[in-house]
Amino acid sequence: MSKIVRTVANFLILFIFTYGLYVIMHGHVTPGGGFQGGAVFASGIALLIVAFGAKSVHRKLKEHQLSVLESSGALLFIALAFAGITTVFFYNALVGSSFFGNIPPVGANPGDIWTGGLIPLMNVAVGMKVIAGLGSILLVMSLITSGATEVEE
Amino acid sequence: MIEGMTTYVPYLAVALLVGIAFYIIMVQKNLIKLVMGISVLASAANLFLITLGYRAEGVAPIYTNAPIDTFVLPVPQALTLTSIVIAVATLALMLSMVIRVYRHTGSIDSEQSRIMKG
Amino acid sequence: MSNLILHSPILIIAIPLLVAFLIPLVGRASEKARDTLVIAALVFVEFLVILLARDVFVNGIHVYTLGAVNATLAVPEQFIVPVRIILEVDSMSIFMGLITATISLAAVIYSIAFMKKETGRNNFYTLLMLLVVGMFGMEFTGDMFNLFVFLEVASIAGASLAAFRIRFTDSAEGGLKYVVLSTIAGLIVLFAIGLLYAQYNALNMAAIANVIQYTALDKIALILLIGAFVLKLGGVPLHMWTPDTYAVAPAGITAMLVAASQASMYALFRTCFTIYGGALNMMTVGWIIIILGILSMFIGVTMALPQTDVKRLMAYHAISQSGYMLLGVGVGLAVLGNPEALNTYGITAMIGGIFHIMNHALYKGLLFLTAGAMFYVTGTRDLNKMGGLAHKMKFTTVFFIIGALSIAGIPPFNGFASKILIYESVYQFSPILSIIAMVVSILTLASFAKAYNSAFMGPELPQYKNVREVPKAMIAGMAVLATVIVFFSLCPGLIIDWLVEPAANALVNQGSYINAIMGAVVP
Amino acid sequence: MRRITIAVSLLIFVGLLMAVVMTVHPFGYPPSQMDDYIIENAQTETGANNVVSAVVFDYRGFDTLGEATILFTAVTGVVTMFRRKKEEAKSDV
Repeated sequence: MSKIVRTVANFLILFIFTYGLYVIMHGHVTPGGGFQGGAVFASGIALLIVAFGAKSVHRKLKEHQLSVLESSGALLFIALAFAGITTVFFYNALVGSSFFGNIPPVGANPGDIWTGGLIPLMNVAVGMKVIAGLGSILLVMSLITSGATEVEE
Repeated sequence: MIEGMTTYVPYLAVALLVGIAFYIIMVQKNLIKLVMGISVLASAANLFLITLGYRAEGVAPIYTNAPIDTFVLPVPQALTLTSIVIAVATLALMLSMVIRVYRHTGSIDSEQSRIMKG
Repeated sequence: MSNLILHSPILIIAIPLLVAFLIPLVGRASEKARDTLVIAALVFVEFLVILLARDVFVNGIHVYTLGAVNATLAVPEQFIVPVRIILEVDSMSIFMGLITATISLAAVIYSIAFMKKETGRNNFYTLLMLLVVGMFGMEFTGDMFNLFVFLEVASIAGASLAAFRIRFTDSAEGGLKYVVLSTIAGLIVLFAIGLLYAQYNALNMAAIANVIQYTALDKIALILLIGAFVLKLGGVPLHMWTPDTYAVAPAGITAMLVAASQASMYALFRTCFTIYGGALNMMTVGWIIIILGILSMFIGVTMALPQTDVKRLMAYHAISQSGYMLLGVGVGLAVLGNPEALNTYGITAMIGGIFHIMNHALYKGLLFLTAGAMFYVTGTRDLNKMGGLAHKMKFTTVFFIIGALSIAGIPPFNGFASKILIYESVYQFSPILSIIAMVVSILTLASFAKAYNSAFMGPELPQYKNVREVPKAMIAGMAVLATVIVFFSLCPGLIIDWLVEPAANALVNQGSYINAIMGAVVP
Repeated sequence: MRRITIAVSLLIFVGLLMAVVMTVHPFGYPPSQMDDYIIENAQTETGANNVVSAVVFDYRGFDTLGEATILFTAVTGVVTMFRRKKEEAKSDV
C-alpha cells in the first residue's frame, strides 16, 4: 500500500488497539465485552495486514504465538467456569467478595468497575481468545491468498 | 393493511433476505458466491433474532447511566452475539475449504470442481 | 462420589473440552504425553458416562442447572420459568451418551496408529475432542439454543476432520459439502428456535413443551426442525453429502461422523417427542418420519449396490440403516396418541428403532474401521483393485465378517435382534412397510457379500504380496467395537431391559421430562 | 429456464414466509416473562450493570463457552487446511 496509507495506519493502530482493550475491560459496565473488543482489536490487525502486507506482519507475528495465546485464553475461560464447581459449573463465585465483587445499587447508576464478579475476568479471557482467533484467521488467509502455499501449525 | 405492513417491516426484511439467500444458494455455481449466500442467510437469522427482542421505546439493557428503565430484551442480544460469532467461524472455514478445492482442481465452479459422483 | 455423580453431566462435556484446549500446548512438548492425555480423558469420560447411566436408571432424570446456587434448582425461587441453561439427562440422553463415548474411544485408539503418517496431528486430536464435545453437548442439553451451539461445534469439527487429509484431492470437497449443508441446517434450526422464542419467551425444552399451543408458527417451526435434522442425519432426500463426506474422512472419523449423525437423530426424536409430543395428533408427523425412513432405506440400499468404492458403499448403507431407526421410532410417534396401539406394538417398534441406533453405531463404526484398515494396506478404496486380503489380514477379515453379518441382520448378531423387533411390530402397524424392510435387509446382505468377496476372497494379488496385518492399535480399536457387538449378540435381552426400554419410555413419557424441570414450580 | 423456475418458486416461498412472519407478535411488543426476570435481577445476582454481559457470561455462560469453542474449532480447522503436507526432516527428535 502507499505511503499515505502506511502513515495513517501507523498513527491509527495505537488508538484502535487501545479502544479494543477498553471495550474488553469495560464489558460489564458499558456496551461491549470480550467478543466486541476482540473484534475491534482484530480489525486493527486487519488494518496492519492491508497497509503493510501479510508477509511483513508475519515476520513480527507468528501463528504459533497466536495459537498459544488462543489456547491460554480458552483455558483461562474454562478455568473461570470451573472456579464455581464447588457450587455449580459457571457459578459466579466472586460476587460479594472483595475482588470485582461489589454489587451495584439497583437501577440506573454511574457504574463501578469493581463489579460483576467473574464477568470482567471472563471478558478478558474471551478477549484474548477472540484477538488470537480472528487474528490468526486473518493472518493465515491473507498469507495464503498472497501466495504462500502452507503455514506453520 | 399499510399500517400493519410498517409494524412488521423488520420481519418482512428477514423474509426477503431468506429468499435472496436461497436464490443465491440454489442458482449460483460459483463456490465463493455460494458461501456469500450462506452468509446472507446467517445475516437474516441474526436480524430475525435481534428483531424479536426489540421493545418499543426501549434502550439498551445497561444500567450505567440509563436514561429510562424501559429496556429491550437482553436474551436475544446474547443469542445474536453468539450466532454472529458462529457465522464468522463457519464463513472462515468454508472459505478456506473453497481455497483448498481451488488449489486441487483449479476451478471454483461447483460443476467443474466436482470429483466425486454417484 | 456423590459429588462426582452430581457434576458428571457437565464434567462429561467439560473434560474433553479442557483436553482439547490443552492439546495445542501439550502436543508441542511431547507427542506421547498428548496421546496418553487423549486416551486417558476418554477413558475417564466413558467411566463417568457409565456412572451417570447407572444413576439415571436408578434415580431418574438428572438435572444440572449451570451457574445456579444449587445444581438442582432449575427454576429460580419465586419464579415460574427456567432462566439458566439446564442440562437434562434422561435415559435416552444417556443411552446416546454411551454410544458416543464407546465409539469415540475406539476411534481414538484406532486413529493413533492410522494417522501416524499425517502431519498436523495436534490439530487432529484437538478437533477430534471437539467433535466429542459437540456430540455430548447435543445429547445432554435441555436448552434449544444450546443444542444449536453444540450442533455447530460438531458440524465444524466434523467438517474440518473430514477434510483433514489435504494431500488427497477429494478431501476438501467432502469437507466443504459437509460444512455448507450443516451450516444451512444449523441456520434453519436457528430460525425455528427464533419462532419458538418469539411466542413463549423461553428456550428451555421443558418450559416450551409445558406451554406450547400448537399454533401455525409452532407447526412451521416443527417442519423446519425436522427438515434440518433430517439433513444433518443424512436421510433421503437430503442425503447427498453423506457418501462424499464419509468416503473422504479418515476411517476413525467416519465412525465418529456416524455417531454425530445419530446425535442429530436424537435431536429429531427429542423435538418430536418431548417438545411436540403432547399434541393430540402426531399421526401426520409420524407418517412423515416413516416415509422418510422407508425412502432412506430403499434408496440407500439401491444406491449402494453398484458402488465399487468400499467407503461409499458403506456410506449408502449408513443411509439405508438410518431408515430402520426412523421407521421404528416413526411408528411409535404415529401411534403416540393411541395408548392401546402404543402398548401393543408402538413401544416395541420404538425399542427396535432405538436399539438399532446403538447397533448401527457399533457395527457401522466397525465396518468403517475395517474399510480404513483395507485402505491402510492397499492404498485404495476401490473394491475392484482389492482381492485376497483374507490371506494376510486375519483379524480384519474376522472383524469385517462380524460387522457384515450384523448389518445384514443375520441371527444371532445384534443387528438381527433390533431388526426382528422392528419387523414384528411394524407388521402389526402396516404389513407392507415390514416387507419393504425385510427386502432391504436381503439387499444389504447381497451388497456386503459382494464387498467381502471382492476384497478378501480370491487368490493373493501380486501387488499385495507384502501386505501385513495392520498395527496393533488399529486392531485394538476394532476389537473394542467387535467385543461390544459380540456381547450384545449374546445377550440382547439384557441390553434391551437395561438400556433400551428405559430410553424408549423416556421418549414416550413427555410428562416426566417436563416435570423434572417445571415440577418445582408452585402455580 | 432453471433460474426462472427457481426464482418463481422462491417468490412464492417468500410470499408465504411474509404471511407467516405477520403472525409473529407485533414488532416492539414481545412477550417478556423470562427477560423481565433477568432485567430485574441481573444486578443483584451477577453484579454487572450491563445486562447483556450478565446474560452472555452468567445466565447463558455455557453458550458463550460453546461459542468460544466454535471459534477455536474454526481457527484450528483453517490452520489445518493450510498446514504443510509433509513432515520436515528435522521434526520429531
